[in-house]
Amino acid sequence: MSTAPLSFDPADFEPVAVERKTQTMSRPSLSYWQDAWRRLKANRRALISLYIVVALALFTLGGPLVWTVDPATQDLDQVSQPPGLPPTAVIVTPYQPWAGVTATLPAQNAGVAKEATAAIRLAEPATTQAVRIAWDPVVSAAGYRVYRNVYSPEPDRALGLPLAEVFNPEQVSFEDRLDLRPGRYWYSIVLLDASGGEATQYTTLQVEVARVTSAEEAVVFGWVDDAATLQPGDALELPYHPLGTDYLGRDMLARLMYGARVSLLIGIVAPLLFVVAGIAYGSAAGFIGGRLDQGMMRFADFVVALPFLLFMILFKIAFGIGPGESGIMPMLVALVILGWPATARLVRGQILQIREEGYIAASQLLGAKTSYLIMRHMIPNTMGVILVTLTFAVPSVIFTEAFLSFIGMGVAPPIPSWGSMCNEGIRTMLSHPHELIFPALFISVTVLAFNLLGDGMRDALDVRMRGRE
Amino acid sequence: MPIRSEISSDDPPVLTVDDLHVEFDTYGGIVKAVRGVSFNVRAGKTLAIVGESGCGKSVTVQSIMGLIPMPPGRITRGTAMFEGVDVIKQKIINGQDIRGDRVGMIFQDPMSSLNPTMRVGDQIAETLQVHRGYSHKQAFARAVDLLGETRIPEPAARARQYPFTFSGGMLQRAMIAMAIACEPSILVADEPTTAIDVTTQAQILDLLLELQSKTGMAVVLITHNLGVVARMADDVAVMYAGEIVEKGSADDIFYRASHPYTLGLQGAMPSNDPEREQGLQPIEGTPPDMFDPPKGCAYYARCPYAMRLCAQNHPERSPLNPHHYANCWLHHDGAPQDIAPHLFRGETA
Amino acid sequence: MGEIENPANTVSRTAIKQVLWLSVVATVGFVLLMGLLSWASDLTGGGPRTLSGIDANTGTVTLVLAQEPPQLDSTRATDQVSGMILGHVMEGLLRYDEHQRLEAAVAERWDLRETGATFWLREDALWSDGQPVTAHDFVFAWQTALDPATASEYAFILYPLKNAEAINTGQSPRNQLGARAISDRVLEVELERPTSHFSKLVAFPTYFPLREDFYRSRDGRYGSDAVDLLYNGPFQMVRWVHGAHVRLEKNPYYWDAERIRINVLDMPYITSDTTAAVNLFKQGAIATTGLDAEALDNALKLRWNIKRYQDGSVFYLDFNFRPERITSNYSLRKALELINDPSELVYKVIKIPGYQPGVSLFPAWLNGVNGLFRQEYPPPTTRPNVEEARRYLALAKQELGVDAIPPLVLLTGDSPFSNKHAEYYQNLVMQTLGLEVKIDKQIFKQRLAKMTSGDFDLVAAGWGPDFDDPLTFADLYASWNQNNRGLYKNPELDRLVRVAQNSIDPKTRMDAFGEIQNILYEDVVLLHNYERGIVYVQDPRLRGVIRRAVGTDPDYTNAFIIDTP
Amino acid sequence: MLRYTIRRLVQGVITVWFIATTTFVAMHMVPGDPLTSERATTVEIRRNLEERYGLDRPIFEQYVIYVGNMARGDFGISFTQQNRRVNDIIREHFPISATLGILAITFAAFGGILWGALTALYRNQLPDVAIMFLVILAISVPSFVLAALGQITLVNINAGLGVTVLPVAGWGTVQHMIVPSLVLGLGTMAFLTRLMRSSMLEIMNADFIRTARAKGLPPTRIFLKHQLRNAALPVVTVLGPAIAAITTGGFVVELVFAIPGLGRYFVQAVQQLDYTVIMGTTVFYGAFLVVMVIIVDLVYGLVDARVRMA
Repeated sequence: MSTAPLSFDPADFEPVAVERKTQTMSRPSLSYWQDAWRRLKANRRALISLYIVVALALFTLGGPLVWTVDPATQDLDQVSQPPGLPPTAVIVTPYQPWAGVTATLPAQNAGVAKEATAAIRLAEPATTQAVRIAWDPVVSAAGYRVYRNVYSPEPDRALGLPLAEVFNPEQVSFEDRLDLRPGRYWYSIVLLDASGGEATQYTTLQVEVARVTSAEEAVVFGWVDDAATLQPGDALELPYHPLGTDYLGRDMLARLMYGARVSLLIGIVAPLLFVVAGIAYGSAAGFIGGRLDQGMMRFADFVVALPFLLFMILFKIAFGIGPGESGIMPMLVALVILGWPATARLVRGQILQIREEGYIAASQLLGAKTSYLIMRHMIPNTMGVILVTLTFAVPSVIFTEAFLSFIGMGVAPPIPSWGSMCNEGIRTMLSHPHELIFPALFISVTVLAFNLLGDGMRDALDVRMRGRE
Repeated sequence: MPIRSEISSDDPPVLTVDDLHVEFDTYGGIVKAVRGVSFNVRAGKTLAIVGESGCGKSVTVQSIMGLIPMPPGRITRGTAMFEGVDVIKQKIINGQDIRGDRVGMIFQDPMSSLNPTMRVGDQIAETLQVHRGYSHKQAFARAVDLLGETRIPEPAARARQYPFTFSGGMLQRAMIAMAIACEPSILVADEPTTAIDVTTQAQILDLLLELQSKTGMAVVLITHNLGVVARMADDVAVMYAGEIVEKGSADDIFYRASHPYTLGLQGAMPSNDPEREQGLQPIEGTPPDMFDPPKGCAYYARCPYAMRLCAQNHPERSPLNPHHYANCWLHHDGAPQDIAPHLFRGETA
Repeated sequence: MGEIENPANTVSRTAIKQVLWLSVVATVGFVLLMGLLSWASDLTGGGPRTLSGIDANTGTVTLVLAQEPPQLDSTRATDQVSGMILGHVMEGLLRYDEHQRLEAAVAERWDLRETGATFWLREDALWSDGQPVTAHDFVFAWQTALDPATASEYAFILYPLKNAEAINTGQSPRNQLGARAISDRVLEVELERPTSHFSKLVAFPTYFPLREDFYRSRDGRYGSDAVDLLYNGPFQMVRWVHGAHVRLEKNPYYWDAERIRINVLDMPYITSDTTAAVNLFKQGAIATTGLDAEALDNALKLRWNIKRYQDGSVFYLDFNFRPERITSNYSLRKALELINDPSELVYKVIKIPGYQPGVSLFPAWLNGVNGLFRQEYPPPTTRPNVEEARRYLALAKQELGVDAIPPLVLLTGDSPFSNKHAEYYQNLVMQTLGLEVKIDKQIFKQRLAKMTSGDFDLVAAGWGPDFDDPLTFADLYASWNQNNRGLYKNPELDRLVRVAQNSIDPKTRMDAFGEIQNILYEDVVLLHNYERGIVYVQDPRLRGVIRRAVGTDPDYTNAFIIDTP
Repeated sequence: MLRYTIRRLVQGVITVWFIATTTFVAMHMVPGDPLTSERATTVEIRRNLEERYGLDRPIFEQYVIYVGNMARGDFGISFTQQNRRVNDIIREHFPISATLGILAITFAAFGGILWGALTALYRNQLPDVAIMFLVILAISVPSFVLAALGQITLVNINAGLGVTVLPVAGWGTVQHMIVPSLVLGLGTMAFLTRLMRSSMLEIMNADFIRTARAKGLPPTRIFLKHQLRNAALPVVTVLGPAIAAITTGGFVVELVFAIPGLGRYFVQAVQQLDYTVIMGTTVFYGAFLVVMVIIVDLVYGLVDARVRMA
């Protein structure tokens, strides 16, 4: 309140013919959907989800055009390779079977102590093709056992993997070709007595294995056009797998891209289908109520209780899916049948509550048809619960698809899907974590996008929230 | 319509609100809903706060009671002294939350103001259990009596039922029973009868009057219906665009209206006063947008007697008598006397 | 005046805040603590194993069972787990020692002749209820096994006995069987035809004894619970909680009890998940466990001593020889054989030590005339050769009169291992021959149904030995054998199988097996894959455990515990 | 209330009968049968087996016999599990799965409601975002991984402390139940958290909450008596089918923690086409589900009178 009296001249007091203009609204009036869209844009998290969805779409559709590696080709020299730079291999002649080394036993001299050990040596340079070791014969030995370890056996005689036993005393060599990877190995030889018992003494040889490949192999794998260009001794850079390779040496990035098609298609279409079905069924049951509601709900219980696996087999036959073909359609049908009852039950619960609200009665008085009532009034009010169900349906559908494909009722190999890649990755979770982490990461990102979008939409669509933002 | 008693002696005010400012952050900017409201409520008396919807009357009361979500709402200035304590800052007096105990409240839409999943009796008993430490049995019995006091038929049975089995009127009675459970010294009624048909409306208002006379509690009545004001109010404060533009006793406002907006309101109300021309004159235009409230008098855009200075200068408070004032330049000495004939300009003598 | 936070809100938030924050901090804290401890102890190399897997003073060995034993009625048992349990709680006329040589068991003396055998039972062979084991028990057991009403899948093991096949096919009553109890102690056996490997069959569970009165008293529920069984072996089953716990304790009535140095074989865990078993071993709760590829790296890191043995089974891809199937065309099969590289499969895809690249239907451990069969009759093999394979493919197209071979259907099971194996072959065939292979994955019973009806081009299959003689593999491709799912029909091979069945002269039999091996190679009847090896870890203080291809495996009857490794 | 329950039970019996019939028909339509074995058997033996299990009679006759037995509570004998009576299989293994399931659900419900309410209170602030990421991680990873990780952590802790804090696998004492039920309940807890958050947000600003505040009720009482009770309704509707799903879906956890639950019999039964075990487990699971749904509807009626009256 101004305290000092203002001095006015008389002119101030002339009446003013104020034209009767209505106050222009400084805030533009928005329709429900415009407001919803504006609020969705304003919601930072919803925006992030839109970016993720766009990125995923690009990755799925655009990806294979950029990264043109075929997801099915197997590179058995680079199995379960962690992500990293492409290794280089030295060209050598193709693998030839090795006759091994035999030695005539020296005359039996009693003086040699039973605990004598055999000196080991490399017969040829150690490569990923083969490691050929030989040792001096020991008279008292009835046989030899060869061990291999990736750690030094010292001090507690941890010899590692028993590769083979050699019982013919003349043969004093062994060729190891088991899953050889570039790096350091410790080979140990132990003497065996007649009954197969091991001596405690052992001799160890430390070996550095070099990565090699042959020109012929390069041609078969398509790394090079003709073998002539490669001479033994040249270095060849093997194909680059940015995200590493899986248990059969297939490129992870390519498999993630092709897997996205199946998983995103199933992961998005199936939940949408069965949530919509659930809403329709649930809201009808909830709204109509009475005997029909009871009947419909009992049918829902009936569907949930059926043995899902059994019916999957029947679906596959019903859809006439040949052996080894990808049955996307039967799987979609099965997933929808599996999914809708849960949503229906949830929506029905909400509708029972809303049915009592005043505005429903009011709208009925105005002659609203039931379908309009449900669509316009009831469903927007159950949007919160519906969106949560939708976002949770995505991962569960992806993993159900993986399970179905695993037992031969979904996607036929070699077509990958994120869920099946996850299942394969579990088996080597500790030794090759990247095979599980990448598919799981992509599934998480998809679920995250759906969650954020769900949240954003719930806030935007929920009129009550309108004034609160 | 019987007009309540004349202004009685100056009873000590139970609640004094001084210069209350409330703002809201919205996507469009800051809305200044209440711009410096001051009033006091006298024991045993009813103060009616009247104004068009959107003038800030509900916000005023609810913000004092701490019922608006903060954020987005904010009380930026002002105090509300109740029993020596500024309740805006401190709701707890000697360990008890004054709300529900010393101050009862009822709302506009009874249908949604009760918990749908709890019995009506339990919801009433709850207040007693919390504030008076009653056991559930004692509180429930008292709740049944309270329902009886608010004239609900077979209160014992009704107390055990759920809100959705009640009609609008009965729900409001239950709300009243809930609000007066602890014999509060103030009952705030935020448009209690708006959502109820006229006949029930009258019963609810009589109930409030009867309870007030019996318990001597002060009532703050928020309404936009002058008929309700005439029936209930001892004092009246007319609010427009977040400010009180005129305040006085019921007689002052009805017979000695001294602000063009109050006149406008009366014009928009049916009256059987023969000398008034018949037919209702609506007030042209719409209330100002509270985003950037007008610098001068908020009513300038719609005031038939607006003068040039009204646009830029906020009107001063012109007291007509110790209990009646109006914020309007027409009361200024320099203002012409010939316009606005019905405007009361104080006792000529 | 600053902004006044609405006191009401602060009050409502603080109270709930504390309650909810407490719950979140507690849960997240608990998880973090577990993760921290897990990480820290991982660093210290797994720390000391509380060795409860072996309890030296009570002589207890704790193990994990891969699955609940499906059938403990010895006349009807078929699978390996039931065979292992029965091998410990029952004993036949003879048994295998640790060097796979037959030694006396219930029979203390026996005489084998070309047309039959006589067994003299020992006095002190008793049942677990104290009554002696008599020759009648063996006669009753064998008759029951052959009785069509029992419908035992292993009845064919008893066919060497006189009239056995006739009884099993319902043509003659069960008492016509060529097995008679001359007295309680003497069992006379008459053979249908001279069978050289009969002695080896006698150690097989289907030949175990069965006491008639006890069997009848169980009215058809014999073998379904610990109380419904009678034991005459080194151990007896004292506790059997289905799906959860099997406990064997030393059988006091066993005649050779002092040889047994383990008192209790406790199996309180039943799971087929290798990782769970490895974790139990790491925890020290069990004495031994098998290892898969994942667990191998872990075992190396934890410096466990790892053991290996051949479980004696052979795995291969069977062709479908039904005329309407293109795999009946020799050139196509030859093309597929020329790109098949078992060593690449074993060394690069399976990657488990103990697995050997497949070269023959007859596994390496089989005995020949006097040495190993495969040393006396080395199997012919081909070196993978892609060009030649493509030539045969072109020849096949010409012979079939098609310009493109339709996709081949490879029928396989639904385990991760079979999945990887099938995908390897799918890619190999596509890369080398440009042929498309469709992988038809089926759950167990569907796969069997398709194998029987011939709804496949190739099927992943395998075979384990029933007895220690090449015949158990040799008759697989005989035209009358139902397990010949590809319906391969070769009169020469059938003749050779009959020769091996009927003669007892080792040289003639082994020559016949060698000849069969050549036919399978020349006619490309199957694509060799691998011979399966088992890799396992064992508590160093447990010694004398026998692992073998035929008979009870693992066998703890000779095991003993030493105090420090 | 009693009349309502009885009516529902009658409906339940009809539903279970439908389930049994459909499963029976589906089972026989699937190619292959329980008698085919790895090792092909002679025609003679196959005929005996069919006779013993009554498979030689026409389908309809088999059905009538089966339903007759089922009505007397006899589910027949298993084809694969050394002819154990299916009743025994269910009697011995179902309680274990049920205990695990109920423990998992209580953990999931308690955690879900608490965490859901917290994220609603702290909408769009740190706790809300943090918990959402945790939830997303929990559901984006197959349950097998969660079980395996849980077990490995347990093993390392026991090894680290040198004493067996919790057993790594097996069944018997309460300690055996803790980690498996935590792992089993994690997925459902994530779902309930989000569900609770969504319904809590809608309730938080309802008019009757404003009335409760106007009554000066202490915040915890408002939270428990008013907000929680209304927001929990959708959670209750989900609990029924969720309990049933967990009880049978525990196959992975039962495999990894070597728990003799009913889960493995479900999966093996279909793989082995073990007709009697399929029928027994499906009918029993159907009945259990129906009872669970009835209980949930009753509880729902208690919590929200509007539904009860409807």
